[in-house]
Amino acid sequence: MSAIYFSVGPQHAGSGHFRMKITLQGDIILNAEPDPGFVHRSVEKIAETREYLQNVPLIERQCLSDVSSVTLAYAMGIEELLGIEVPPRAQYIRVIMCELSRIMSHLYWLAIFGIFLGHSTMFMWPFGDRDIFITETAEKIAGARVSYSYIIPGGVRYDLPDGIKEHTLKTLDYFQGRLKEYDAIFFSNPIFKRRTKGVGVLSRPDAIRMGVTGPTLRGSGVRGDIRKDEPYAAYDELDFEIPVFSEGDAYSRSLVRFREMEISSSIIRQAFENLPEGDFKVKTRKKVPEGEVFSRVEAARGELACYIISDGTRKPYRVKMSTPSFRNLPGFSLMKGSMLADLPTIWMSLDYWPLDADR
Amino acid sequence: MLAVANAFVGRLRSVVEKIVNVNPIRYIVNWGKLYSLWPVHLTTACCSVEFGAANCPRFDVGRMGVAQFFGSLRQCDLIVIEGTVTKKMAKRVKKIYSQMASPRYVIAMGACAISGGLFYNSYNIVKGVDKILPVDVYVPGCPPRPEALAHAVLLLQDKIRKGRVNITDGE
Amino acid sequence: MNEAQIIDELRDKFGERIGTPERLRQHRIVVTVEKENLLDIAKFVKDTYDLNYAISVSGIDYPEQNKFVVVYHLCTMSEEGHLPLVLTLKVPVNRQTPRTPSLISIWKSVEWHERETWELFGIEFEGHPKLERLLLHEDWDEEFPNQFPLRKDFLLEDE
Amino acid sequence: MIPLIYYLIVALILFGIGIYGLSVKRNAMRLLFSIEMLMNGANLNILAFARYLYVPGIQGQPIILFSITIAAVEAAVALAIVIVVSRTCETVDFHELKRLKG
Amino acid sequence: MQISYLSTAEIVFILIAAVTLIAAIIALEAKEIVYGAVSLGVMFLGIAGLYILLDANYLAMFQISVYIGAVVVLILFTIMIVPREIWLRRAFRITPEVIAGILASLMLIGSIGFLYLLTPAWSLTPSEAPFDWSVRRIAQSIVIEYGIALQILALVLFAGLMGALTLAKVEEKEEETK
Amino acid sequence: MNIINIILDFLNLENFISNIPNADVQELLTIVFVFLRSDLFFKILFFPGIFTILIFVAELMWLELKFLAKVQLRVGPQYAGRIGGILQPIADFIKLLFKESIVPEKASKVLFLLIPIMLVTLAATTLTVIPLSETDVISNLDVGLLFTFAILAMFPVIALLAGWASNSKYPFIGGIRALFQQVSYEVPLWLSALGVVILAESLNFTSIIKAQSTFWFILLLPLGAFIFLVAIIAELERLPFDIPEAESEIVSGWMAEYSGLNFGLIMLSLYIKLYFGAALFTALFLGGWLGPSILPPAFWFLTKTVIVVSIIILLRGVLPRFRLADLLQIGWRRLLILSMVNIFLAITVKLVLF
Repeated sequence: MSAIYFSVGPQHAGSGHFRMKITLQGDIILNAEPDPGFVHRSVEKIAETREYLQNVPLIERQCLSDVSSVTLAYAMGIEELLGIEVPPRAQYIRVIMCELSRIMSHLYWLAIFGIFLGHSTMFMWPFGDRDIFITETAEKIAGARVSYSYIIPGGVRYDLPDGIKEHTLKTLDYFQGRLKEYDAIFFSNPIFKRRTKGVGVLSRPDAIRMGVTGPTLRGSGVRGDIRKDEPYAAYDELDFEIPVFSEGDAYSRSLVRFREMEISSSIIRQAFENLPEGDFKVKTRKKVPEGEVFSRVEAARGELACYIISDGTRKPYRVKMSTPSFRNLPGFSLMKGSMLADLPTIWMSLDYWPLDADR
Repeated sequence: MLAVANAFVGRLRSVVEKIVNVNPIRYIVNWGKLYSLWPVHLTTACCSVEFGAANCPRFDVGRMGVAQFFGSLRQCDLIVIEGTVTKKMAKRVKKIYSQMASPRYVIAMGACAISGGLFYNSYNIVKGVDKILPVDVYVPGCPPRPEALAHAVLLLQDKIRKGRVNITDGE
Repeated sequence: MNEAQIIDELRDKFGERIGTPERLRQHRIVVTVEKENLLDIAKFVKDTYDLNYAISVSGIDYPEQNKFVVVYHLCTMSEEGHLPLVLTLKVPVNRQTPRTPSLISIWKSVEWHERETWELFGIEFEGHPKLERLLLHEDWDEEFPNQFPLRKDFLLEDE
Repeated sequence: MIPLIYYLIVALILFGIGIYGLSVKRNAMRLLFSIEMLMNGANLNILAFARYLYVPGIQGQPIILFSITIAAVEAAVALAIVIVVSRTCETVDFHELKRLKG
Repeated sequence: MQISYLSTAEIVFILIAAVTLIAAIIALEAKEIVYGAVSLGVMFLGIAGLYILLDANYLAMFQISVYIGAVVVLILFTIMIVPREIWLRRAFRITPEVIAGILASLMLIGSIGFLYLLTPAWSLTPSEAPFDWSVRRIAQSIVIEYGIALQILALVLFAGLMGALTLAKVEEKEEETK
Repeated sequence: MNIINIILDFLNLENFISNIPNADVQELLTIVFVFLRSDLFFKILFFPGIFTILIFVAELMWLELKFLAKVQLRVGPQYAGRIGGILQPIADFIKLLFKESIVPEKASKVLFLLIPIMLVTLAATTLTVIPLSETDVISNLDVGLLFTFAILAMFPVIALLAGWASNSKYPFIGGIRALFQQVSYEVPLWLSALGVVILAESLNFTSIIKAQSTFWFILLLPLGAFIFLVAIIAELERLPFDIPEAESEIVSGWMAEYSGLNFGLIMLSLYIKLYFGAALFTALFLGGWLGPSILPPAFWFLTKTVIVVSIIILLRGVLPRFRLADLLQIGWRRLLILSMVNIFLAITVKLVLF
């Protein structure tokens, strides 16, 4: 049978603003080449033309499903350049927002993963639960549904509203019950296991060599997590574990994310328990002293690094975002040799989010 | 032979169009159209997050017939431009629009799709999707709330309800 | 091994060839190398400090100094996670003839990053297997011939 | 009622078409078509006789059932050969195959 | 003059027979091999229709399910997985070969048709003897009267399938070595 | 006696005919009217025939949307039709009717346009042998079961042809997948039905259902029922076996290029098939129309069918899609062996009970 060449996306029920060039022989993918760039909006270039604070809403647009971590990396960089200490209350609020953001991002991933495998209920449920997080907590804290611009250089924009702790804990209680249902309907489903186990295996040396990051890395047995390795915000005062699975297949990658949702819930609980009183932000200057800084955080999709160069003016000289999705791009080579039906599985198990990669 | 057939079909079409536009029939046809808007699977940028949320249990635009997951773009009749259209995507958007069967409707969702929004001075985007497609409803916001999208669907339905029925075979 | 030791060791080993290694803060070292010495030094730091994990490759444009700088951020990924040290490798490149050796033979993961830097800055990486359009649209060359968007002389509309 | 000769003539013509295909066509698939036609013509013939000259106790149908089954197996084998030949010789034209033999 | 109308059964018969024969010709002469396969399927359906007219319902269903459900499926499958260029599309041209083929088949038809004229076959109508063509009777007949044939058939089936599988296997190995 | 007769009596057309001078035309029209007055015509057009099935199938579509929405904690269609969006399928159909039907330029046009018609015809043909009650059956064929299988065997061929005729890559892959799927489930489907045939000693649906008057066959052959359900879901190309039309992999498979009315016809045929598959299961294993005689038999039949349909829809809500390779493995390695066991069980039951 001769090879068929076709491209998956950008209009494809199993894609979005992204294209794969596939060469197919029989049911086997001979070659799969990702073609990103459909949402390249030149965030890095525009960031050079705007002031430091104006860049916060701009930069968070590059990853709208995980805004807090992106803005946190940027804010941490500027704080380091300015040489200011963020008050502990703000640090804890940042942790809360980042973990909420992580849960929401993973729920978003779960929804898309579900529908990619043909499980329409698994598309609806996580999206519904994500909305509960949005409306019950995130919107109450930050005042917007998805684009908060809440974490700014120097702290956070507002203090927590009254009664948010009870609200959030109630939501988390509900969510924990839901996670069990997800497990029952999706993760323990034999068909799901059949479709993901042994699919797209990424060995540990390969994972490091390719430079993949985040849950993709942890699914291959590497305990790489910036929250533990280089603690930022208030992570060094909280007690949590990093889920690691060593099989390196799509199943272990998805289990990592699934376990992370539970762990994030417990981190939020601890953060609310230990939440100190005090200021929630400090004054900053508009002019940032000359210098360069490389700050990194653990976003939902992996290690997100922000490299800022300042020339002492009100605008950054260069902002480089090294985003996890872009770094997971080499992972698409896992598709070579797998079946066509495994394409969505491998794709989504990498949690590739084109906006994040293209910037 | 073909010309005769074409002329015959053309005349038939105009007759059918006349019949269809008589009021009660027109109402029924438009009623069918407005409650069955199947969107294309096209996400152009970050508003897809809120478009997904609009489909989810809390908002559920499926109530208005905007059914999720209905096959390929040949069968779809609503194209929701979810956010920024980059120049690379613009070509594909145009192509996708031309591949759809008429009647087809366009909702421009988000500030970026309307005018370029936050990225108005970027080198790689199209400033407003109306430069390449005829837009029926604009939904402002960055990103718009799902309620806004639901409202846009209602507006579109209103527009369809009042519209004439065209039996065309495309441009 | 702390930062000062690494700096000393690098200076001992390479002397003049390595500029002045600089300690930004804890766990952050900046090393500037000329592109002629890049492959040697890259191999050395990879083998000696086990910097097996390239985080990012970025380009910076300094039109006043008539140079680009290609920046490699490198760190160590062990089984137990990242080590906190991040070594920044800066390679100045002439602005008129922007060519520099590709490090793809040392870190495979820089492939996509270098391709991106090539596209947005026009810096050619010698030895890179596939320098093709990545993020920009296909008609870029017709719309902006010989222009690279992240260079400082490429102006956005309202500048 | 329809006379027996009608069925016989249809079967005969079908058989003739099959013979024509076998003698003229070069494409392996068309040859297979021709063989199927021959079999079907023969089956029709048998069944027509079985129905019109019915003697209790003697059945035409089992024979046709067997024949159909054999035809299916034969088709499976023939198609497997066609696939193999098309892969190895890049053609399904039997005349060309002859040429390639030497 | 008395015009003899055709009976309903005859009309149906002629329609089905015409469809069958035309489909058979198209199957051989269609340019595109897929159309050929489709019209072969139509021909099988037509034969099944004739079986129904002959009161052999079970056989007709068997014909449809085996020929269309298996043979046509296999043929189409083969056509699909073999690259398109291999199915040479030759327009119908009258060559000496073709004329010879047509003559040969016409001679066959003519000679056997002449033999039919010599027999009383052409005037026969269906036998009036009470006949039992139910599935039960066929089954009994197969098992009791044709038991040995059935077993041999099973062996043939097995051998045929094994042969087909072996061919497929060989081909897989070849691919591996490539 | 039935509606048509009442209407015809009311119109009093017989008088009209008798006034026609030409005897031949009179004769012809009389034949037509006799046919119109006959029971068969009523059956084809109204009761178990087209009209009932269309309404039933439309409501099956609605049921699917609504039921699935309930599983997913949504509302589902709400505004089209006042009561719970009950007219949603009709709105869909009206829209498809007035939508442009694109024929791709490279497609084989004749075949491409024929396929929807062939699909609907075949799907409707299967319905003629399904008895809603002892009398409500269009054609009480003695080899009814075999007939349905013969028709069912043709659907994948048509899917393959649709994929080929579209001359496009995704439909082509979808067509090939449909064929593979048929190869893997067809044998278990036949063999599991064979168990029923052994018990009922007939291929006729009416006698099969009558044979279940003491025990429904699902009680005697639970294994066979399970295999049959799995195989029939594969036949219907519904989740978890909707491999030939997997949206996230190959857009919508073999029907990706169809639009407008053509697509509407395909949808219609698929839903008729859904009804038919459920009806087949009901007839073979759930005792067909058998039930307490308080309500008419057809009611029992349709109720059971709706229950089976609901199960099939529920599976769509809770299961992801199989891979093709998995399906082949299940079909040949598991279901085939199980159906052999099932035949053995059927023979045992037959020897013990009857």
